[in-house]
Amino acid sequence: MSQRVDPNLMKELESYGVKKKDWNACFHCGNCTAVCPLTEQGSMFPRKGIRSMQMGLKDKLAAGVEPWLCYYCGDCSDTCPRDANPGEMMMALRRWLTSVYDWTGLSGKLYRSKPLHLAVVSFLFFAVLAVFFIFAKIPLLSDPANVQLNSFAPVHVIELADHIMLAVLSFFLLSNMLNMFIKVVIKDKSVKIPIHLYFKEVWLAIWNFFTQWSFRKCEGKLYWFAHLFLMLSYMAMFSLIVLFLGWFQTDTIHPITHPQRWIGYIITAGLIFGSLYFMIGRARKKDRKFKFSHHSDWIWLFLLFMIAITGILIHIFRINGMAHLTYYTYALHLAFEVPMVVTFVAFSKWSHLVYRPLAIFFANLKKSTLALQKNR
Amino acid sequence: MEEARIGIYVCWCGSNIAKMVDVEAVAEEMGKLPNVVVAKNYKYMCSDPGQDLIVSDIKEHKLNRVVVAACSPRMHEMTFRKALENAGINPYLFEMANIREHVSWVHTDRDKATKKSKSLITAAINRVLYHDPLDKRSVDIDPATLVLGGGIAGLAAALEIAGSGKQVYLIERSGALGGYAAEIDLLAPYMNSAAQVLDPLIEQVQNHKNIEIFLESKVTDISGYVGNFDAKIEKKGKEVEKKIGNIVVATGLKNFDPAVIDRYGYGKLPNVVTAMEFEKMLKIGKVETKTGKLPKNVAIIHCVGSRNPDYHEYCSRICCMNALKFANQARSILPEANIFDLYTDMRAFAKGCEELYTQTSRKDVLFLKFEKGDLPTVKKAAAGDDCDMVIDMHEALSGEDIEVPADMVILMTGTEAHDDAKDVAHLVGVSMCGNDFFIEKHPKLDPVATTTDGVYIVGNCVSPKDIPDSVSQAKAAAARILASISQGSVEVEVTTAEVNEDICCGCQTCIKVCPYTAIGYDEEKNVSIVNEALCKGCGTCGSACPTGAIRSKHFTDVQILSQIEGLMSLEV
Amino acid sequence: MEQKGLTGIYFCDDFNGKSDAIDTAELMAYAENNPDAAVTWSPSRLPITDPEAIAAKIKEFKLERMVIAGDMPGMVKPVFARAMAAAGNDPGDIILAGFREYGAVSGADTDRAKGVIACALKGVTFGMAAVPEETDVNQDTVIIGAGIAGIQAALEIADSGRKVYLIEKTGTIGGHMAMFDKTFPTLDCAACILTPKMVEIGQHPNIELMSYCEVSGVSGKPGNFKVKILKKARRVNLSTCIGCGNCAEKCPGRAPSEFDAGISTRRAIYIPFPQAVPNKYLIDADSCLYVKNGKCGVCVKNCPVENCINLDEKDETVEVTAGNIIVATGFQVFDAKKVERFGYGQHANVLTSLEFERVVNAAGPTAGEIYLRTLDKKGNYVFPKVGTAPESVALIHCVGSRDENYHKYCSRVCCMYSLKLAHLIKEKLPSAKVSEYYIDMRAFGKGYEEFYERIKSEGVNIIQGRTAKVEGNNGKLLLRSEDMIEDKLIEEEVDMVILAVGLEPRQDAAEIAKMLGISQTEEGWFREADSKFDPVNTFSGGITIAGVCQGPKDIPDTVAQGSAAAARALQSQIKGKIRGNIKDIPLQKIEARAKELSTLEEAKK
Amino acid sequence: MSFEPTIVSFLCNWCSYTGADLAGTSRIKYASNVRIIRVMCSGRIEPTFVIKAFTEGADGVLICGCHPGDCHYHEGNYKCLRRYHLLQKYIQQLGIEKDRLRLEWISASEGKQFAELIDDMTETVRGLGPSKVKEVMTTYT
Repeated sequence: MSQRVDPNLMKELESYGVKKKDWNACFHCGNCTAVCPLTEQGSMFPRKGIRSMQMGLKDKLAAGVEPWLCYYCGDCSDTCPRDANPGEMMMALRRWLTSVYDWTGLSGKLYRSKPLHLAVVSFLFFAVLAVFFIFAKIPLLSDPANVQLNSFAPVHVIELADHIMLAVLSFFLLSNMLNMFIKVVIKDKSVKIPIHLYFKEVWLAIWNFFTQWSFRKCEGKLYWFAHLFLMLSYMAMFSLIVLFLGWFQTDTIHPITHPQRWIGYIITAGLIFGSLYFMIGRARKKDRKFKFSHHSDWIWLFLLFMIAITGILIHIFRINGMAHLTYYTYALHLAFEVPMVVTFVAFSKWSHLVYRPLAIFFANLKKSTLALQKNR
Repeated sequence: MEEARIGIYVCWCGSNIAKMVDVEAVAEEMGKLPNVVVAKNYKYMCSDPGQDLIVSDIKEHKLNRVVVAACSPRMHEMTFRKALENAGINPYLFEMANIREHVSWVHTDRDKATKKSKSLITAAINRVLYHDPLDKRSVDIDPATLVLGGGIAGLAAALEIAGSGKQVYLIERSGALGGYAAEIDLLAPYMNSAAQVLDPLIEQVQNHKNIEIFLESKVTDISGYVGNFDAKIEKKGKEVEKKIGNIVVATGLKNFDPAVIDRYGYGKLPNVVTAMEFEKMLKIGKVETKTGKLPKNVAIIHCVGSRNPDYHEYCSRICCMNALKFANQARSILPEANIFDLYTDMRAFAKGCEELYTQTSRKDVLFLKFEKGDLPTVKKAAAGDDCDMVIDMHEALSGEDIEVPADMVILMTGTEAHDDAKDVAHLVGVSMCGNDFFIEKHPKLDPVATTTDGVYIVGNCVSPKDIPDSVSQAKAAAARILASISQGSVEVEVTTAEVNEDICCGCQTCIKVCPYTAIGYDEEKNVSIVNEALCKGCGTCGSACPTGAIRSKHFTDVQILSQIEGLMSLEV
Repeated sequence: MEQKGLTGIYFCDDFNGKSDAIDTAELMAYAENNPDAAVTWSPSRLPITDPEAIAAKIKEFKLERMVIAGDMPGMVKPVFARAMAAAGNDPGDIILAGFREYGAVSGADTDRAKGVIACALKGVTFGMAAVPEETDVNQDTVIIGAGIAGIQAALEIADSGRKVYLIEKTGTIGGHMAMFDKTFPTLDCAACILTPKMVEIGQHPNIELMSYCEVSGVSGKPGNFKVKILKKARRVNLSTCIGCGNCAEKCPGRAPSEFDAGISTRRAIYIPFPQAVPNKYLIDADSCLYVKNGKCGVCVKNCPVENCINLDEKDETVEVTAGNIIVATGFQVFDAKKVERFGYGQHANVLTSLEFERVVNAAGPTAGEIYLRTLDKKGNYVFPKVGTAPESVALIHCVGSRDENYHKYCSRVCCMYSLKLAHLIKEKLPSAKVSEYYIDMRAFGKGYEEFYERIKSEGVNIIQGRTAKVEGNNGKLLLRSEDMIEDKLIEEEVDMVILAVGLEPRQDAAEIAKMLGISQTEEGWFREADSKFDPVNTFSGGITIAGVCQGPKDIPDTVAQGSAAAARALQSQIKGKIRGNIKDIPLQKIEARAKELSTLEEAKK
Repeated sequence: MSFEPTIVSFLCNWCSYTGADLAGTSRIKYASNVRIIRVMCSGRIEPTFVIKAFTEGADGVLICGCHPGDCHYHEGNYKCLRRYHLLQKYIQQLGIEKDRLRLEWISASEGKQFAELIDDMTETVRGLGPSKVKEVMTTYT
């Protein structure tokens, strides 16, 4: 059955960051696909994606994983003869896909509206501060020399809150992932993936997740390193906070050789280095991939950076016995952390952490299935 | 005939010839041949002293034939002919033997090279014995010019010629000047107004004292040859005769009729329109469907009737740019509509056109590619659909089968030769290619002249082209005509063919082989007659003539046969 | 407010902010002060998205006529056509005042733009009002550039019995066409059809061929130009040189041969190619050891003619007068090194199309055999006398053209010459695999589409998809492209890559434009007086342009333009009068003339 | 000393003669056995010329014209081609080997090809040995 061409999709995509002067400029020369170091036989991008975008082939786009395979090195945009910026279009397509996987529709709303996203973030920010303001044990604050963080914010309470948040967001994220699985794999009638392949390919997916190995094919090793370092630091921070908060948040000050301290330093360094690298890049706008920034990019980086900064400040104030500053910063730290987790993990940029490896996983599955069929 | 007195001159060309050919021995031996009065060798025959040597020998020794053995005749034949002329004898009583390019530069054995030179010179001597004096001939050119067609090309040619003060007769089959350009509103790629430029042009033509316009007229007969044509012009039943020197054919094109292509539904679906029909809509600012609604979806289909072996294999050259123009204007008049452009290859090649393509695509025009043999189909939309028609197509750049919604479909119809092309070709004596377009004398280096001298073809009757290219061609023809008019006469080929009427049997074989239609037939005498104004001297007729009645001047049978004898008089 | 007239004017562009742009504010002020303009609008005062709103405004001001002014006002004309119709007016009463159309493109042309506005408000066309005065004309013509356009123009004029000075920068006439092997689509050999014309130029009594000369200055006015010509020291006497070549045999100076597009070497004393006109030697000062070091003189010793070579000859300047000047300076090819990812200059067998044109030419350095290029001992790329033929060749279209990073325009000839080259390769190496990578196949001329079909049927692999990169791979070349129609990624290994480089204006085009007082487009091509109806004239009287220097075009179109330019000169010469510069007509005069014409028009009605 | 054949060659003015000139200007060496006669067009070459050459003692005859489509006079080379085929039949009936008569297309840029052609033809004819036509003619007439 033939699909109807629908130019209106493009108008929708414009709110996800596709520039009008870009999407309609493409005259289909095929340069971007051929210049891309990651494109492979069978999974070719970005041109075909752009074509589907122009023609409004929604279903085809929703079922595609190609945008996730792109790490945005910018080669395609640099060499595009019509200055159509295919790299940026892939970026926007990833945002759109995130909203497509999200069945709640919240993701699309956050992406499409900068004021809404800012409002939600601000609301959560002040709400967290308010909670602290209401429940904080005021007497504790009267002794500025004695830092008792676990009394100010008892670790089991925070941990409980963490776990609740984890459960809720995991539900959303997992359901979105399932949604993605249905759209990409189940609905694709052309390939029937044998079960055993899932087990075979999952290891490769995990390897890819932790090393972002395919990313290394792109030009610019620093970019790969910054991205990987930021991602790993983030993952480490995430597991510390959610799984080992009791070990991490202590009132005892461990010696510098204690893993709690140096692990914390490395994570903080990764977060600060990574977020600064991307923020400076985006501010300078010199590098092709940083030329255009969506509001979600900025909010994400800003929150990440603030989390890292407040985190290290808490530590500095705490070991220096500055109780008040420690508590205030701690409150701020959580006030930055909560909106970041709530708005980004399931509904925005953070989710690419799972969608991308998943996409690579699915792509590999399909490829191996086809190879199997061919051998038979 | 007076006795032949031949002078032989062997050139050294510095050491170029002398190194490989014993020029002194050659000259000496040649001097012994009958009829040879003088045989000399000299360092540089082409130099002034070398030429002076020939001139003074002609005078002193009363030479009446000259042979120079030197370089290629392509290099210096003209030089020596001039020298002969200066000495007072006919320049055609001269022959050159090429002993540089064909001997000294290509051979390595001095003896053999010397021998070869001798045989080449002997051949030249044999040949020159039979040379006839030939006179330069020219025909007078009537300063008036006939321009067939009052379209943009015809107007440009007429103005260019009349601007120099010469008479032009402009013939137009319809009732108005301007041709297709007059029906066009804006011109791609710069979107300037056609009327604003064309109207003053027409006004200039109409008011020009040197241009006589014949509207609703046609030429019924043309006779004569370059410089001296007689044209019979029929204007509303009345016939006028005009004497003219040159003819510009600018009879233009016709638009392809898309009704013959079923799949586009032209004539059946009310909102499928041709390019010209859409042009009219734009001109009056009324881009509406037949029911008076503003179309929400406009689709433009390229290559209608062009690049298609079923209709015309050629590309019509102008439709792509016209389509881009339409897309632009449709966008401007319908800011909210979806505009689709269904193309095969976007041929935006002229100055400013690729830029227009870029600009157009940036105005949200969606370009969809179909493959040459895989055309889209227009059909009525199902009841309840929010569009009037849908176009089914295989989109080549995505590989998808898609349907395109449309409320208005514009067919970019190609161009084809005008209905009267055959009549015109017959009238003026030009040939046509398979597509009924006229054939130029040389597709590269002589794109406006034809094999008939004095007849020029310009604009769309030669092949589809846009306005600047048509105008360039019209002016190119004007240049040719102006040059000949201002000379007052044109030189015609001297070495033409001639018929010996006593031997001609009237078989007319020669007429069939002549590529220039230069040979006619005299019904009364039953012989062929060469029109020397048209003959180019290729000699094909001479070799086809079964009785030997045709002589190719300067390449006569006896000249060549005796040249062969001369060549073979020495062994290798 | 008092109604001033029945014409409204709308400015659709706003150039302000761009440097060196026409001052829109000044033009709007001019229109506002013009008694013919009832009302002056601009996008900020009247948005053009809604025709109904415009119609209402038209009614409000009781306008009968609209003028749309701007760079390309036609772009928005349909909106006004609809608005005029809706307001009950005739859409035919819309007049476009296009500045670009009349050559007003920069701040310096603001006065001309005003003239265009004044004419449009009066309802007369600029072309009719801005008619320069006629002056007497000198019968001689100077033609700059002796490629095929210049040759054609020269022959046209000289055949009418008038004197032509044909000025050529290099040592021979013939230009780029002389370098080609075959010409598309008829495949006739370029030399066969061009050399007779070149010989004709050399022998024509009315043509003074000035090869190895450059125009160094132009003064005077239309009809009577004084052209200063720099005769570069040829160091060989043109009238005594017999073209024997003894001098070059022993000459120790070497340089890349310009005629062979740099793929072979020539001596310092050389003849560009065997069929050159004039067929005389010349010394290139840059590679001559005597000129450089003051020591050598081998050529003088070997020359059989006395005093033919004068190594100490100096440049000299001569001056000629002419009534008309025809500019036919042609083009240069795009420098393929700029597109680094195609590897030109890094890999021996990545060639430009012009280089390959010489390889495949029977008179070229390989005598028409297609061999792979190798490295010589000194590390230079050379074509061996006998070598190995490539088994696979790829041609890449649009190198430097249709690309916002290089040239935005289409070079018009590359598609066809690439098809031609593919054919020639197939003809000479029938078993070779030949692929072409293109974006759009632009086969538009007479017989071109048919030629395209023919090449397809000859087994050339024609792929829609621009090649993105060429990389060296064990002596082979690896191409990466997307085949968009077959939907696959192509990684093809070939022996030779030919880059279809585009055409660009010559480096000295700006200098020539300045010298002659003609203008250039943004890309550097010379600007014609009217893109449609006057493709060879310029705004300067007596100066016409022909051939590729006006914009890329193929041989027949170039030849037609060469003749068309000649027509302009001939017309003035026969008439004895020539029109002056349009650009010099003062604004007041245009205004007055526009008024006069519109009164005449009224009277007619 | 081996047999040195004589070859008479008819070249059209526009392509082939120019091509032969190019061989000269390019100093490409070839066998000196060829004798060139210039005609305006290969279409001018009459069968009589070829027969005359053989009867005068030529061991081979070579005709060269423009490549198909390149003819200065549009189609003279096609006419020549037709005559050539007829002539081939005719000379064979006379007992002249068919390889003694040859038709080739040489363009103005094919100097090298011209030289190679002459060498090739010379060797072919040398292999055939001297033509007997003249001898027979003088014996019987």
